[in-house]
Amino acid sequence: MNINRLSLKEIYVLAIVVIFLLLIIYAIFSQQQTGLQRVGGLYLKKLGANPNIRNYVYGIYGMYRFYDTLFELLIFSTAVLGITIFSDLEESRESSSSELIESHVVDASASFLYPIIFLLGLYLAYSAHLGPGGGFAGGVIAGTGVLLLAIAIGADRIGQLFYEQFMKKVEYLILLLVLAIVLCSAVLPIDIYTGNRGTAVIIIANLSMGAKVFIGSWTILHFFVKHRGEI
Amino acid sequence: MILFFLFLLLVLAGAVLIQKRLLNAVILLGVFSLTSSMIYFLVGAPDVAVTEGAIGVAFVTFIYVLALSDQGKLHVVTEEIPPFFYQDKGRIQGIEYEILQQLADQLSLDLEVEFVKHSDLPSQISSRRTEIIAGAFYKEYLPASGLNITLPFHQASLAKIVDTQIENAPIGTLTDLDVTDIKEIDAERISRFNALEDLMSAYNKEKISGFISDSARMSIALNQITTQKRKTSEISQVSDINYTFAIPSSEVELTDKLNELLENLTKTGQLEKILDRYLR
Amino acid sequence: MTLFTSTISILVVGLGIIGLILKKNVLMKLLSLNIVNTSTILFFVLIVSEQGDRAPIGSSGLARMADPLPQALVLTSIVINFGVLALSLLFTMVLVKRYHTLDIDKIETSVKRDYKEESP
Amino acid sequence: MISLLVGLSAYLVSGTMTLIFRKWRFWISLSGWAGALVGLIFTSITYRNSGSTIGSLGPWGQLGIEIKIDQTTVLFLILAVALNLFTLLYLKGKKPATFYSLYNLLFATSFSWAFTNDLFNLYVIIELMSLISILLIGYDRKTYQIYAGIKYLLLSSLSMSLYLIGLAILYKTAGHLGISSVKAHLGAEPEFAVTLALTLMITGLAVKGGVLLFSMWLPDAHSYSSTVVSALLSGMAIKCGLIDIIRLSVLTDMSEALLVLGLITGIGGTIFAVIEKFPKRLLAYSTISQVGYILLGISMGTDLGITAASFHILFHGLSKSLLFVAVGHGKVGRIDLHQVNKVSLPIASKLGLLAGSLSILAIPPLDGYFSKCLLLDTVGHSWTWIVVLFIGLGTALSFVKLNWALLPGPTKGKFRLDDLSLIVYALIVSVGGGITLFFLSRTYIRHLFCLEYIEESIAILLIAILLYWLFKKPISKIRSPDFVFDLDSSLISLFTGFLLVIFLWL
Repeated sequence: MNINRLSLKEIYVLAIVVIFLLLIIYAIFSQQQTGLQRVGGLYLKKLGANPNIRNYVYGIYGMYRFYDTLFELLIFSTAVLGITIFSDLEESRESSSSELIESHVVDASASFLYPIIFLLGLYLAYSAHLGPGGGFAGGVIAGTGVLLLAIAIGADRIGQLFYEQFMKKVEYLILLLVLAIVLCSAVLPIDIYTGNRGTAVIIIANLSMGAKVFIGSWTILHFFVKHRGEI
Repeated sequence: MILFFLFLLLVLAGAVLIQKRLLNAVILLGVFSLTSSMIYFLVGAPDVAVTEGAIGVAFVTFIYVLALSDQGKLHVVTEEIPPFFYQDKGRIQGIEYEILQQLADQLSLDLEVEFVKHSDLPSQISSRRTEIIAGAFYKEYLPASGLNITLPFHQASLAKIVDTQIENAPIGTLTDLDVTDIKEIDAERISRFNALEDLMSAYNKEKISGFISDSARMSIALNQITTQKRKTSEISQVSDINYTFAIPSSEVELTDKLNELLENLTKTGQLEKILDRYLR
Repeated sequence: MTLFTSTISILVVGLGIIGLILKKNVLMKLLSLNIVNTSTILFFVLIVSEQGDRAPIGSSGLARMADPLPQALVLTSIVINFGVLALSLLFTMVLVKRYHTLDIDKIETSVKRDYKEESP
Repeated sequence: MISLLVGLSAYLVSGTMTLIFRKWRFWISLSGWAGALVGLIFTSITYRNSGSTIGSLGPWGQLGIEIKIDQTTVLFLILAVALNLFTLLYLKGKKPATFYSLYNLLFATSFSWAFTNDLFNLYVIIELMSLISILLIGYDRKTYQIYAGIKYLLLSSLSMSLYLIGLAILYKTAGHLGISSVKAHLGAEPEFAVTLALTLMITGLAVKGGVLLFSMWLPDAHSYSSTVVSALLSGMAIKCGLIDIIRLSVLTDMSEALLVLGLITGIGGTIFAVIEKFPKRLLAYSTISQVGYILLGISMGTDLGITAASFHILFHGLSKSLLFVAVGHGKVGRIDLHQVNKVSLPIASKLGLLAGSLSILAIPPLDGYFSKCLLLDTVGHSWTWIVVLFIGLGTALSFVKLNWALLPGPTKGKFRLDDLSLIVYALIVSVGGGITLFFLSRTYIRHLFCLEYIEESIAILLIAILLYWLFKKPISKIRSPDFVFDLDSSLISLFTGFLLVIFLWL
C-alpha cells in the first residue's frame, strides 16, 4: 500500500471511504441541535427516585433493558461455546512446555498479585449498581488473574485445580438463572427492583454475570494458551 | 485535553496500519484501546472506561499476543557446513541460507536458524519445532523416516582420497556419511570421525589411509592436507549425490512451496549465480 | 466541541476501513476491524456528550450529567466486538494451521483448489 | 409479550440443557420446539383478536424495550417453527450436542427477532445471529467452510458498525430507540442527517438480508456449509435482515431506493443462477434473486406490499430450505450440472426437488403461487411488472436447468426413515398455501386464482423449458466469475452499494 504506485483498486477504495467520511461529517455538522429531552434524561429522572441504584448506567442495562444484557451474555457464551467446539484441535508446537515463562520473578509476583486481582474483579462485579464497573469488567479482570496464575504454575494444572468440566456445566446453569431474572422482571406485576428485595436481586444478577464471564474468559484463555503461537 | 487524546488516537490508528511486524501492531492496538478508555473517562463515562480497559486493552491484547507469540517464524535446523550453511563473523551465509531466505520472504516469515551437531539431528526432527533441515543434506545422509525430500539444488559427487603409500590403515569417513551401501569399501575397515578436523589430522598423521567425504567438504579438506601428503594422494569418484532439503512429512504445504521456489530459481538462473559465488 | 470530537472519531473509523480493505494480511484485517469497532463505539459515546459532563453516578452535583443510555448500549457492543474478535482469531488460527500463510489471496486460491479437489 | 418470553425461554432452556444432558439432545430440542409452538399459538391469538399491537417488555412502558406483533411476526414465526420441526426430524440426533445447542440458540434469536421493534435490541440480536451462523457454517471444520465463515464474520461485523454509526446519529436527533417513538419524534420532512442515518442502518441490514451488492458472502456461505445449516441459513437467517427493512420502512418513505436495490438483486441473482454449474451454489444465487422479489414488495410502500413481502418470506423460506435439504440428501450438492446427466437420486429428494422448484416457480396449487400473485397485485401494471416477469423467467430457467440434470436419473437407495420427514415436508410446502386463508379474505383469494395469473406462471415455465432446450450448449459455456465474491471485492461492493443508496435517496 505504498503511496506513489497506487493501483486502480486502491484509488477507488480511498475515494469511496473519503466520500463516506465526508457524508457523515456533513451529516454531523448539519444536524440541528435538537434541545428536546432525549430518553436518557427520562432515565435519569426515573432512576433518581430509585434508592437502590446509584449508578444510573447500571440502572439502564441492569434493570430497564436487562433483556439486552441477557442477549449480551448469550453472545459471550456463544463465543465460549465456539471456543470449546474447536478446543479439540491438535495442540500447537510450543505447548509441550507447560509453563509459559519459567522464571522465579513471575512465580513470586503471581502468587502475590492474583488475590488482589481477584479482589478487584469481585469488587467491580458486585458493586456495579453503586459505582463504575459491571459484571463483564469484573469477570474479565478475574479471568486475567487466573491467566497470571497459569503463567506461573502452568495451564494444565490450573485446569484440574479449576475443575474445568464441572465449571462448564455451572456456566450454563448461571445463564438460566439470568433468564429467570429476566422472566420475573418482565412477567411479575410487582417491580422486583425496589426495596430490600431489589438490592438482593441486583446483587444476584451482578454476581451471576461476573461468575459466568469469569468462567467463560478462563475457557477462552486456556484455549489460547494451549494453542499459542499458531498464527 | 480530549482533543489531544483524540489526535493521539488518530496517530496510533495510522501507526497500527503501517507496522510491518504483527507483534508491534498488536501492542500499538493495546495502546489505542487504552487511549480510547482514557477519552471515555474524560467524557464522563467511567463504566465504559472500565469495561474498555478490562476487555479492549487487557483481554484482547492477551489473546493476540498468545496467538502470535511465535509469530510467523520459519524454523531451520542445520549443521554448520561451509559453503552450505555457516556463520562468518556473526553473519549467517551459505548457499542454503540464501535459498531459504528467499522462501521466508515469500511466505512473509522470519528465518530462524538453529545450528546443531550432527548427532542430535534425528532428535530435532522428532521435536515438532523444526520445519526445514538443511546443511548439505542428501538422501543417504540421514536414514530418518517421515521426511519429505525436496528437489535437489546441487549435484555433486562423493569423492575418495587415498594415500598411495599406506595400504593397511582403515579408510576414514565422517559419522554422518552413510557409506555402507558403496560397494568397493568393505564395512568393517571404516573408522568414523564425527568432525572434519580430526578426520584431517588422522589423515595427516597417516592413521588412516584415505577418506571419503562429499565434494562440499572435500574442497575444505583439500587445503588442510599437508603439502607433502598432497603429492601422494589421488582423488577418485565414488558415487554422485544431490543435495536437497528435508522437511517433516506433515508439512506438505511447505514442501511444494520450497519445490516451487527451487524450480523457478533454476529457471531464472539465480541458483547458478549463488552456486558460483560459493563453490567455484 | 462534540462536533470536533465526533468528526475525529469518524476519521479513525475511515482509517480502520481503509486498512480493513487494503491490507493483504488476514491478521492486519482483524486488527483494523478492531479499530473500526472501537472507534464506532467512541463515536456513539462522543456524539451525545457535552462539554464538562459529569459521570451519571450518584444524585447530588450541579454539573450536567452525561446521557447514561449510550453508555449502557456501548457496554454491550464492547462485549459483542470481543466475541466477534475471539471467533475470527480462532478461524484464522485454523486457516493458518492448514495453509501456513496469512496472505488473503493465497488463502483464497488454495481454498478454491481444496474445494474442487474434494470429490463430492 | 408473554408469547415472546415463552418461546424464547423454551429455546434457551433447551439450548443449555442439550449441553448438560448430552444423551437426550434430540428430545430436549423437541421440547424446545413444543414451547415455541405454544408461543406461536399465543402470538397468533393475540394478533387475531387485537391486530398489530406495539407493547414494551416489562412493566416500564416507554423506558423498556419496544415489541411489536404484526402480520410479519406471525408469518415469520410460522416459518421458524415449521423449519425447526422439519430440520429436527431430518437431523434426529445425528450431530453432536454442541450442534444442537447452537441450533436451538439460532431459533431463539429468530424467535426474538420477529418481535423486536427496538433499534438497539435489533443490533444485539443481529450480532448474536451472525456469531451462531458462523459457528454453524464452520462446524465441520473444512477449510473452505472456515474461509466462508471468516468472510461472513468480517462483512457482518463491519456492517453492524455502520448500523451503530447510523443509530448514533439517529439517536442524537430523535432521542428514542423504539421505532414507534422515533417515528413520533422524527417529524414530517427528515433532514439529511436522518436520511444518512437510515441509509447506514439499511446497509447494515442489507448485508444481513442477502441483497446482491451488499451480501457477497452469501453464495460461499450457503453453498459450502452442510445440508441442514445451509437450509436454515437460506430459509430463515436471511429473512431476518428483510424483516427489519420492513420494520424500518415505516420511518420514512424510501421506496425508490428499495426499488432499485430490489431490481439489482433480482436481476443479478437470476443471471448468476442461470450461469452457475453447482446445484447448491445455484440455489444460493436464486435465494438472492428471491430477496429481490421481497425488496420489490417492500418498496411499494403500501400495506398490500408489506403483506406480499411477508408472505413471500414465509413461502420462499419453506420451499428454499426444502430444496437445499433435497439436494443435500441426495449428496449431489457439488456435481457439475453441465457435464453430468442421469444422476441417481433417492425418491425422497426427487420429490422434494420437484415440490420445491414448482413452488418457487409459482405453479398454481403450490404456495409460491400465492405470494407471487400478491406481489403482482401490489406492483400493478407499471414497468416493474415486466421486471418481475423477467426475474420469474430467469428463475424458471435456472430451475429447469437444475431439474433437467437431476430428475430424469434412476432412483437409488431403499426407503429410509429420514426420507419420510423429507416427503412429509414436501407435502406441507405444496399444500401450505392454505395459510393465506388464515390471513386474507376468501373473496381476495378467489381473485388471486383468476385466469390471468395462472396462465402467466405456466407460460413462463413453458418458455423457460423451450429456452433451456434451445440454448443448452451456450449456457454451459459461460463461466461464472469467482473474483467478485472474494473478501476485498465484497467489502468494496458493500461501500459502492451504500453510496448508490445514498445518492438515490437524495
